Amino acid sequence: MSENKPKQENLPRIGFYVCHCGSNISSMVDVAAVQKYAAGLPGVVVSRDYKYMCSDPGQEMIAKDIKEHKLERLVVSACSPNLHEETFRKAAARGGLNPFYFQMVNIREHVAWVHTDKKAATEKAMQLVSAAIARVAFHQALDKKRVPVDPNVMVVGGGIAGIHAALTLANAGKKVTLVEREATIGGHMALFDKTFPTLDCAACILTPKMSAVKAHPNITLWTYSEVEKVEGYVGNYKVTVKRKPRYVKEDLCVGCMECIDACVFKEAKFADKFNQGLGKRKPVYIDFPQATPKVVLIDKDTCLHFKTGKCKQSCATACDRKAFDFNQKEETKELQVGAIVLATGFKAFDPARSPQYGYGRYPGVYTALEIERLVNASGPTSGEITLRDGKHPKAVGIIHCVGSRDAKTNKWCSRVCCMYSLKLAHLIKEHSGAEVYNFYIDMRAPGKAYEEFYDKLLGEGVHFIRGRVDEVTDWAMTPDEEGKLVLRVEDTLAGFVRRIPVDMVVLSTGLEPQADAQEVRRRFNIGCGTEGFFQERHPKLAPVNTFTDGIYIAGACQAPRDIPDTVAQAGAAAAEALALIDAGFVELEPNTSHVIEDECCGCKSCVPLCPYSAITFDEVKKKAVINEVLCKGCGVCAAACPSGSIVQNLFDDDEIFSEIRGILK
Amino acid sequence: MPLEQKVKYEGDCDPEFAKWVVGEIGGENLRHCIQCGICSAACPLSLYMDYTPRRIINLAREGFRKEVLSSFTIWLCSSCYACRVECPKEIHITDIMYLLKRRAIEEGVYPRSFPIPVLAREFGRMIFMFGRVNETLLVTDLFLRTNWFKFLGMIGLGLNLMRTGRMSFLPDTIKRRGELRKVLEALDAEEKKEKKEALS
Amino acid sequence: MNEQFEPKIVAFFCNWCTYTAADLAGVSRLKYAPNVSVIRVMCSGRVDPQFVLDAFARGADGVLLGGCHPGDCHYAEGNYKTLRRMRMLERMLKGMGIHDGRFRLEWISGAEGDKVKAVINDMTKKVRALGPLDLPGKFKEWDKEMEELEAHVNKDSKKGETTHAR
Amino acid sequence: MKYLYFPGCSLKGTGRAYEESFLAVFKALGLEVRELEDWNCCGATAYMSVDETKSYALAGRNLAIAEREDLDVIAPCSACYLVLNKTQHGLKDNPELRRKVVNALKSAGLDYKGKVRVRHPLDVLINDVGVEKLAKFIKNPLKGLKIAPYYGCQVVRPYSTFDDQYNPVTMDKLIEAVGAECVSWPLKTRCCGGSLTGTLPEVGLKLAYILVKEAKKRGAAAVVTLCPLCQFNLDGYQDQIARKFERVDIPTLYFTQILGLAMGLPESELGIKRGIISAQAALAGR
Amino acid sequence: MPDKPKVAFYWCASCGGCEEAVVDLAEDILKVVEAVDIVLWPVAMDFKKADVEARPDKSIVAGFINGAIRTSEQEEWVRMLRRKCQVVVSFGACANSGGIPALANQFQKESILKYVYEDCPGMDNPGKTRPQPESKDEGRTLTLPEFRGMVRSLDQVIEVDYYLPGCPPTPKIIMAAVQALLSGKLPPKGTVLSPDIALCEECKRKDSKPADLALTEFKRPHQIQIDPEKCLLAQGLVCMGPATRGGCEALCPAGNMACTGCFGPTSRVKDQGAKFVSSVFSNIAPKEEKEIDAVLDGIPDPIGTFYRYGLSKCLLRRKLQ
Repeated sequence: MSENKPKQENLPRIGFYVCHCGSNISSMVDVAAVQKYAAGLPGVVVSRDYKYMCSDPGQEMIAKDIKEHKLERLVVSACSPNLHEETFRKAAARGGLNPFYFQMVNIREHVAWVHTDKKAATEKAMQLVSAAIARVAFHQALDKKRVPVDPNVMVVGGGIAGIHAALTLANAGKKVTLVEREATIGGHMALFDKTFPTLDCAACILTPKMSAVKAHPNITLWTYSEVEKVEGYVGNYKVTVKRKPRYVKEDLCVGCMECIDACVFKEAKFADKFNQGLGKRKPVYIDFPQATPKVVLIDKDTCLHFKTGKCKQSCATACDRKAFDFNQKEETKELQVGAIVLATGFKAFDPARSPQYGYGRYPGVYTALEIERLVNASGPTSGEITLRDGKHPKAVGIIHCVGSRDAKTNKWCSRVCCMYSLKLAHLIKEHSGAEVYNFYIDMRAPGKAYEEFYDKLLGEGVHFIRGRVDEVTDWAMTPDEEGKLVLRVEDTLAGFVRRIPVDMVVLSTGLEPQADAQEVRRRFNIGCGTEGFFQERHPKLAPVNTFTDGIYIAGACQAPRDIPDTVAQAGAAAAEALALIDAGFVELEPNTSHVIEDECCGCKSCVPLCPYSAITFDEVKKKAVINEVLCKGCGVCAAACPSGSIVQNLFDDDEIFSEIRGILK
Repeated sequence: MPLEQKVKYEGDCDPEFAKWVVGEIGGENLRHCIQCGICSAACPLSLYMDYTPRRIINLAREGFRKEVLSSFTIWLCSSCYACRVECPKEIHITDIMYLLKRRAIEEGVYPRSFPIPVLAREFGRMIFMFGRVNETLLVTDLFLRTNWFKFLGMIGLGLNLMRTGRMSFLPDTIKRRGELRKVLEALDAEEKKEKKEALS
Repeated sequence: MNEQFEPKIVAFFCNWCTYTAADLAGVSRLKYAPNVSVIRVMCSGRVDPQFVLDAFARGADGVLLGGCHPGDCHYAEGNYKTLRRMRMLERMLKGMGIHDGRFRLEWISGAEGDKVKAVINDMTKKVRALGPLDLPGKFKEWDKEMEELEAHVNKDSKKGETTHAR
Repeated sequence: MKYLYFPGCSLKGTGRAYEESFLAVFKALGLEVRELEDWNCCGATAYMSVDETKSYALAGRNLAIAEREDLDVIAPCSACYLVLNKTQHGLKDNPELRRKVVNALKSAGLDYKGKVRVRHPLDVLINDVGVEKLAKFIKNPLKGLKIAPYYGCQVVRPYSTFDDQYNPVTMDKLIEAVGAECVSWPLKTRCCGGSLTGTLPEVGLKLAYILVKEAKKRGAAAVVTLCPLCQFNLDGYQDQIARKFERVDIPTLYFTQILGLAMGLPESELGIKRGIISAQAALAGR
Repeated sequence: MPDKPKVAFYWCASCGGCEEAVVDLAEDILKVVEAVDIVLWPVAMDFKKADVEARPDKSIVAGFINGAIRTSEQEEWVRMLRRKCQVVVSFGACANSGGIPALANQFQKESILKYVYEDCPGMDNPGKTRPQPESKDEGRTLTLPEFRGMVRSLDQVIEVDYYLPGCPPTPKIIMAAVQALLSGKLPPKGTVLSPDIALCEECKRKDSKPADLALTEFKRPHQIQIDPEKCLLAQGLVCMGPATRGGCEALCPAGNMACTGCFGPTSRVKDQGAKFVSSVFSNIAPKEEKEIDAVLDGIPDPIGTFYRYGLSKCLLRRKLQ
């Protein structure tokens, strides 16, 4: 039966400011009218408008007014609080006001930018201003809580992004645990032969970094491992990691590979996943000679011992270090870290989803990653371009944008395909002398020396046909086409349809989120965009941060990107983590909840609601208690307390009810 | 060969035309075209077209009304929908071809040598009269109206059809022709009303 | 035609998903109806059914609640709590004669700026079609019966004892 | 199982054999099929070029009549199948169009709600009956007969509800079920020329020629199709094709005909003799 | 000896239980009678309206009014008492928040009259006669009070100084209130004269409530054998205790019955029903809409359950037409 209105005479002295944001706001909201309107609202003693409130003079004006006009509350009507709330809180503090005596009104993102009728937009802005002025009277002085930050870091994903981030952090003296799902680190880059546009050898630049990871005293490398659970909060995460059994003791194996020779299977006969199925491997194997750690492992699905129990285990016998352990079990480990860098990478588009290109139907059709292995000196053909039937192609067609820029598959441009297609065109031509046709929609070469690389390829006599290929078919219309794969395409620059017969088709498949990206991001409590890549906190200003403090993202898990950008981003993520750790503490937003002890009846309704177990029941006092360090400020308990005895700072009942009242005045 | 000036001036465009296409059912995604040409590559008829389907889309959104409506392309479309299922931007190209055909008939700018618009019209007339279409009569009628000479070439086929009992000369008809006419006339009335409202 | 009725809709958006999506809609310059005013809460789980009733009682024609998709809550499970209590609230609103569609719960992720636009436009259209709810006006009107009859009773009472049956 | 049957104009004319074999096969399988009462022409592709709203209304009348019974409608002709499905989609997605069409139908006492499912007989055979059950009816497997399955356009595109639009396989399954051999070829869904064979023979014939030539080249003894216009184009124009390009002479049968033959139904009930290119040699030569 | 303070009791739309509660003071009533002079108490003594009206304004120290307000006569009486009394105490759930009578706010006036005078089983009224506010009989005008469109709480008609909660208020809180009045130690105006803490505080079953309650089903009392020791909510019964003001010493739970909320909410809650819904349903187990709905189906009459005594004070006030 309480009416949530502070008595008129007790109203605090409120200062109100409305920002033009250049013309961003003022072109759709009548800023002067809003300023005038606010001036007439109860409690408002100063009301001003200014071109850029967030500028130094704007902030200075606030600080000065607070002192001169003895302001007790502050409302700024400008952009989203997600952008400048902190700025104005600091301005308030500079003026001597508790920073939480401040409320921000979002009339840019939520009003000016989204409406088309100035009158209606101005009215809506006034409603929001009225709500903020009504609520700010209820604000309390608050302090941010400081909690210490654990200086250890976990990096998830051992591709070039994870490797670079881990090394950067370790070089700065931090203890890093690098967790990788596969048996070796290296990621996609380890598959490549050359890298664009410089054509330097991928292995030559990657493997030293891989060894550095293995050798670094500050890095603990856990391959063949996956993160299972993440608990805690910024600066204080508890992570559970599952380590899969390799059936080989990592600390004993030296990677001599004698066990592989000794395996009862004399011939390698199982599809070699690392070589995209183009080569064969044995049940005991190592992905590639420079695999890191250089430790063999056993594939349970093909190993005779695991399948029949009747193997003489010649591999184990061959090992003079007694590294084999067929009874190895999955292990669960726990980690305490202050920050996490996610660098979980991408998955290549599965061309079976575009059946018109005949992948799997025509043996002459390859994915780009398969070609990477084919042109690779350490690949299954030692770098010779050989078709599946052993012949050498005379003409090769490279289809760009497979799975990309298409509403039926993925809408986005995968960003790297144009460049890697150029690289493959060059390598194929160099290795085989074949005629190479590139079928592209738009040539995207915006990086440093990329356009020059395109120019080089043009000069090499590679054909560039602007058009999306409709179909790869073995239907011949002319004698030339007999026995070939025919690509049907409109040469859009010529303006007519062409049929081009080739022996080999390369599908430049796009980049997709990892198949389990959704599960992973839930595990880490971060967001995904609609396309499924991890969501950055701000597309421009916080590209490696996430909405969860202390968790950073780098590389192609955030969006398709090439190696230079990935490495740059990994460095940025490491720097963000360092900034967090070296500060030594984090300040927590004080929007936590607390129980008013005298009012709590001890009904325990709130206790099971808290996902962070911040609410406990004091068995002596028979009251609920909230641990404000554990509380993350969702307010679900405040909403659910049946007697209204829990208060959430900054989002108290009085504050929200007065906002409703303000809007609907 | 006479030299022809190929330049186009902005005055040759009709921006309203593009707007009209976008506003029609099927035209919604027109402006999203990235000119990849997969429609043309998928089209079994594009090799006969004066403008490939991709070019028609581009001409339409740039407002080249005359070029689009008088092109052969739209009349060559056999409604096989290959372009529509291939289009990465989900442009309903087949439906756009239909709406361009309707507009071309309306404006009377279709190529005179093509019997297809005539077929479409006669088809409609026959439905209005009988509710069903007799293929034999339709085709006969068509050739009589357009090309006597071609009709002679078809006589062999006619004889074959007669031999296999696949030809009939009696117009098939529905029972409740009045019902069908009522439906069609109701739509005519509605259209008239709309036009009147648009004028006032 | 009379001037079109413009509904007033109060929205509660969770900070991490729906509010961010609304920011994204802004940054993307998507255009939508100006009828919805947003109150920011940290989690849709903060929204007390009292807020919804209070908004209606103070003159909202519609109330929109936006949270993260199930399974995606920034606070792990806050939105499930929202869903549960709001399912019951919906039943209560129905029991009190507040039409379907005046209260709406939507899951909108931080990436779905276009969904903010679609939902706001759709809800505005639907609530507009339902017409004004205007509870403050109704409260006044309901209480009118007391004013009118008060005069009548006063007149009677001057005459002295009346034959009231009890 | 009961179905309504929408024949369309072709099945009463040039596609008579399709109707005959379809009805015979369905009857023999114990499926009840009733012809839609007083159906009218679906409008096909031509009418869409004349008047959009009216073409929806034309198809709408048939659907409204069909709605009086709670049965799926079978449309064997590809054009009918497409137009009826397109109408359902168009009227669902476009409220203004729906309003106009529904009102017009109402003025003639017809009620359209959009609740009918439009099916293709191939869909019914594969999904309602099933290959396993069909196998039980096969008395006379067509061993050794090499068949090129030809789906054409409008059943698989754009509303492919029961098969893949790039690589449809339902008819392949049926061909295997009747004991014949399915020839793999890449032109399963390429246009046969449609009505262009009649209106622009120089273009239409080429398209039909490509198909019969490729089928023969791949070793097929016959093409099997599911559309009366495809059958007409591939079968009826081979004389002209011979004159203009080369003689191919490959028969084109309906899938219902080969199923009927395998089920042991008499040729006369299946309209086998209605083919202009006789299938006798192909059927005997296996 | 100065005059004893004058006190009035009045009843509106009520069951008489509140009057009974006064009598239930037992011996204490003698103390009250000794201390005060009762000038109006329709249930016990015959006072005429004119007598009360004749008293000077503010001459009565306190008026205790129970019952909800549904008729014009009740409005007339309470307005008059407001003039005569220095302090008006809203007495019991009906006066405070509409009580059981306010459940009628789920129905329109016309449908109530139609049911009562035409449709209800056992009604024999072929002429469909209904009572009229005014009728002529042998030249005399007979009047009846007007039946209002809705049921109101007392404070929706007149200003109220204090509230005594309960259906009915318990002797203990009545006595405490009377003593406060007599001693002049009055809390701020508008106070509810009962502890501002929810019922669980004083419930004997409190300790048996688990801290991880996740209900999968709601039950009605006849469906289960109620454990006399265990928290009733934990047994699946809708116990409003957590959302209800204490002061009654958990009489109902002590008697093996779930609290139905008659003491109304604490001062921090505007809408008891909504707040209870927020609390109890946040804690049910399922996550899928369908499963949630199945749990909710266990409460067939949400309004009647969550607003049993308080529909007039629901923020929406009544069901809309």
